[in-house]
Amino acid sequence: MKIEEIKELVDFILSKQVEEFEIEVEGLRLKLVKPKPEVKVVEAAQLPASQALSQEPRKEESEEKVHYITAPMIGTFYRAPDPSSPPFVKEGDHVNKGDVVCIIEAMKLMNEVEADVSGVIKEVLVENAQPVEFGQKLFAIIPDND
Amino acid sequence: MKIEEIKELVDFILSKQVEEFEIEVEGLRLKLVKPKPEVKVVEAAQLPASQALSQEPRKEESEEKVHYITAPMIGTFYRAPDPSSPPFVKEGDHVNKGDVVCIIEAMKLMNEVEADVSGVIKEVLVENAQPVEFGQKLFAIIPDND
Amino acid sequence: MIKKLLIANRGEIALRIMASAKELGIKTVVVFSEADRDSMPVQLADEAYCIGPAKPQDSYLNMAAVMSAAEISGADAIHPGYGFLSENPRFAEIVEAEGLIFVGPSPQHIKLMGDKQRARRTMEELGVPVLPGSEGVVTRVGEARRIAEKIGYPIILKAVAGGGGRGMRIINSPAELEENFKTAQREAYLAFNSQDLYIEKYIERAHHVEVQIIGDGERVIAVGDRECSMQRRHQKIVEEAPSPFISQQTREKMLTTVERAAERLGLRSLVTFEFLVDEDENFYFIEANTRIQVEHPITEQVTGLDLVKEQILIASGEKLSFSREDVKPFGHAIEARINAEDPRSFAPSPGRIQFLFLPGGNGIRVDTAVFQGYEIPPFYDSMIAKLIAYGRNREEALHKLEVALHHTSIVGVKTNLPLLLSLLKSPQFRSGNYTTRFLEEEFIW
Amino acid sequence: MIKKLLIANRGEIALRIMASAKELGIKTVVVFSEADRDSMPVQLADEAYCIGPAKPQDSYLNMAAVMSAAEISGADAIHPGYGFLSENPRFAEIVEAEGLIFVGPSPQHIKLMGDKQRARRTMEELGVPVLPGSEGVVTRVGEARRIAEKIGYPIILKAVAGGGGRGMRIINSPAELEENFKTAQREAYLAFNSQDLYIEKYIERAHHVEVQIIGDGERVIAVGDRECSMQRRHQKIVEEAPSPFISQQTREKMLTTVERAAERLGLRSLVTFEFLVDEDENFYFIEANTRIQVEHPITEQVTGLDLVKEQILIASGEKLSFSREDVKPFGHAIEARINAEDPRSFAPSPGRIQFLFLPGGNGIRVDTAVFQGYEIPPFYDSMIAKLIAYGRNREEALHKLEVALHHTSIVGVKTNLPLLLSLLKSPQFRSGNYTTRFLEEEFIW
Repeated sequence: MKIEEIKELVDFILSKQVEEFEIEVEGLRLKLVKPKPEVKVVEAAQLPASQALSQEPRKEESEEKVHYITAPMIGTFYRAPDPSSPPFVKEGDHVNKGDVVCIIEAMKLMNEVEADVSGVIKEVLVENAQPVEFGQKLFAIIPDND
Repeated sequence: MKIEEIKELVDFILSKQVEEFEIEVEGLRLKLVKPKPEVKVVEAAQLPASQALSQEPRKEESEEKVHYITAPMIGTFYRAPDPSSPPFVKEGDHVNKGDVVCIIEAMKLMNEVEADVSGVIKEVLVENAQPVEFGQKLFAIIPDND
Repeated sequence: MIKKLLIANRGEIALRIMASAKELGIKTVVVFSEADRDSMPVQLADEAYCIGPAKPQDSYLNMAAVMSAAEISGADAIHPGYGFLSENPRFAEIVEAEGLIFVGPSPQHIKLMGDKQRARRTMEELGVPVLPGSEGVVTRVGEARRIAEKIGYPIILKAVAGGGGRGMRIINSPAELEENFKTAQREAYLAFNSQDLYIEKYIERAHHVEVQIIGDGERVIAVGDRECSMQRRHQKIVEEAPSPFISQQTREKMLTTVERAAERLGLRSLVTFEFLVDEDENFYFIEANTRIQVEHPITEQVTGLDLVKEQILIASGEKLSFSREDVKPFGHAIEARINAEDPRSFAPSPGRIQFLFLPGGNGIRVDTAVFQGYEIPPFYDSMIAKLIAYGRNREEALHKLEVALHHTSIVGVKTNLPLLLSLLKSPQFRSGNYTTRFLEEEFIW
Repeated sequence: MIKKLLIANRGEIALRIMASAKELGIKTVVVFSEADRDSMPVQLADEAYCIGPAKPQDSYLNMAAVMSAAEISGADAIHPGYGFLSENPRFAEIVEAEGLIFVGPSPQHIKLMGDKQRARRTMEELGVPVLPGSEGVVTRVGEARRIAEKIGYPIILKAVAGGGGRGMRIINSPAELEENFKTAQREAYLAFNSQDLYIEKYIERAHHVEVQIIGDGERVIAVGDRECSMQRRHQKIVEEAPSPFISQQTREKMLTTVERAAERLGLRSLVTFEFLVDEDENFYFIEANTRIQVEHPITEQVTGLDLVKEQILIASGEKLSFSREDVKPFGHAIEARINAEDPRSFAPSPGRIQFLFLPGGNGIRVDTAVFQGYEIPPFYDSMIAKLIAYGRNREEALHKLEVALHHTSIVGVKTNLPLLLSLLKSPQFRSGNYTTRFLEEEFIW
């Protein structure tokens, strides 16, 4: 195992809800103990429920500031105004605040969703024509530095 | 085992209701402990019950080492062998291990209770002729320094 | 048969409906607000969709969002529970227009019962006694005076668009009428955007007794009555089935009268007819609720029926599974509503439940969705659990409820448990003869 | 009437007894071991006394300590619950000798039923069918062979001092008898300090059906039957009332037979008569339990009776409060015992409950003393809750129980919930025709 791989593994473990981690594999022995958080105590009682309930992927935010455009309503997510058109935005595109980034169809009404910040689309988080809940993350966007 | 496989395994375990995980198989040993913020919480949750339940006075123990002689059975506590006799011990008395310090009457049987350490009686915690529970503190005693 | 039921509600009633649906092999979908993400209904449903922020207007009252969730999930029916959209005829219409089943009466019936004056006239035409009063809207004080003289004081001025106890004014004399009529009109306009008033005879010592019916559109069965006089600001707090006040004769008369009228209307689903009963056991229709009631469990306990299950079956197009003769109420049931509120000031007490123990055992039923560690959100009703006690007679039910309340432990939020215990101990409650004024005006603790 | 009742037990049954006592206005005292200091019975009783360390021998089985607590508290009666001292005739004698009321049958009856061979003979004399077998103790293999030839193989060798499924050996042929007789004697001696054996006909496909009686010393009423064939190592796990296997005719015959015999014996309090029922519905008495049973709630649900309350009233000297005609069982009830154990290995799983949600609503009764944060001690039985579902028929009860199990959430310890859910889904359980061998030998999941 190369040092890069070890770093990757350590980063990976640190990004998880893990308190202690030990591994021995192919000549590697690694032990990792995270400091114990103190603040979260109150939330903890809810923990079993929350864990089971959470329907959003627990994506780990990297160092760079990421902003999410979320669904303003429940409905079906469309990346383009109609099936034959290209998507409003794709990864790597720069959008300005107010640009339409997708459509959410609800009750046969097409609702345009606008970017609420300017920046570069880092990731499109929902597949085209998929249902989305209220508040669901649709796009990860790296805001411009002002 | 590749790092991707390790990651997959870790993710899998974390997705489960697992608190601790250890495996040793074909050259791999892996241990993983999830954070347990519950510890405090659960105790806090129990607190109302415990508070309500606790039947012993929450005496503040002072710095000096205090030992308690507790009731070895449920019954009625008597400080003297009979109503006309003086008490076996009183506050300030020195007792040796094995000295009879009181009687507990249960089912018409008189059970002598002996000191389980040598020392000075600091406080008699129960009134004469009062019922005592199993394990209830009867005498506070400051053990001799050996 | 319904295949997938969307439950457009939260809390204990969402779980209650879910249980009956699952029992029938129906898949369940719940919609939830952001405040309810960690709730039991969300955890226990087959599917759950967040439909908006915590505020009811933005989520549980947001028809478009509920309908979108129905579309996305492929639900073929919607159960509205109680409150929220349950008595909104427009919502029922939309549901049906989208080709889905609305678990409730027809939109027309919801609309009819929603218009208090029209409901009153219709019931009168169908032979159900209503309070003496004006034929319709009263616009001038002179007209009001003539009606008041005919029916006798005290009277009550009611806003046509009011309801649930709001927009009412009690008048004891011609002088008071003169003084209050215009003010009442103005108030009604400000509160409900309509100054229309009507007049009813006011009964000073009234019992609130209601009759539960279930209909399949053809046949209607009145399954029993409930005493709901224990209330504060028109919020019921303790309910009993059957009413300990009315005689068997009055009971039979009420049930038959309601059953006949409801059948002539062709009512479907669960509907509750609320009555005022005076001290001579004369009963007068006030209004009808076209939805499952909070207090439905006490009727279930004395009849052995599962009202929600029947309601879903009927919505699926089935006919009533039982006959009038199958309903043989036995024993007595009392429900106590446990609210997270200050028992003296009645101020809501949202927050986290730090310790919870709920009672069980012989004769005890608990309907709740809360758990230890649950954060009661401040956006909704303060009711967190219903304790229902059943006994072979009223005395037994009362004692069982009292013990059950003693064996209930809720730490972390204030609750009305002390009030409930005091109420149960009061001689007037024990006597079974208490009016709607008891809790607010007579009870001292 | 009893004024102060000491409950010499723990867990759910302590709470269950406490509720009935409080309902009758009786003060309650519990005794507890050091391991149970933070338990709900201790918190909810009027008085609570620690009587010893965690180990049952030192606390709940310590007669002197229990009697001391009774003396100190001034209790005038003791309820032993089930297990622990409940079927110890010596304890019942001591209680009565001290001038206190023992809530149970007379010490003589407890003693009679504790001697399995004597109980069997007595029942036979009273006209209750028992399994063909030896008249008394069989000491030699030759005698055993003659009896076996008369009643036919397979037979079962039982230790007179055994019980609860221990000290038994099934014999299929004369050769096996020859081979096993002495070994069985030796084993009996090692296990129970007595080598006495007796012989019974062995029924290969047997149902375990029991009859609940209640008597006041003069009159006895058989209040119903229960199917308890779903068991593992003689530990029941799911029980139903009434038995789905036996016909109404057999039921009536069993109840009448038991009722008559129990009345001739002059039985007092609650007693359960256990039977083996073969495939042709022949029933044979095995033993009688002289205490409240774990599964008593299913009988309560279908009859509307409160058995513990009746038991306390009878102990207080009252006569039965109802007649044979008042007992009109209706509907069906099923109980599932939730155990803190590994569902595969059945290894107990003590520990702290980190999250708990128990179901409620229509038809669901929960009997438990646990709560979120509770530490299940390793010293006692692993049963932590009983879920009881009631329906108008078996189908409905079964579906309600299934939903209730789905709506149960216990985190922190292993439980048998997965096993219970699989069992309920199995075609054989659904059919209602399963024998005592089903769970151990036939059920695959």
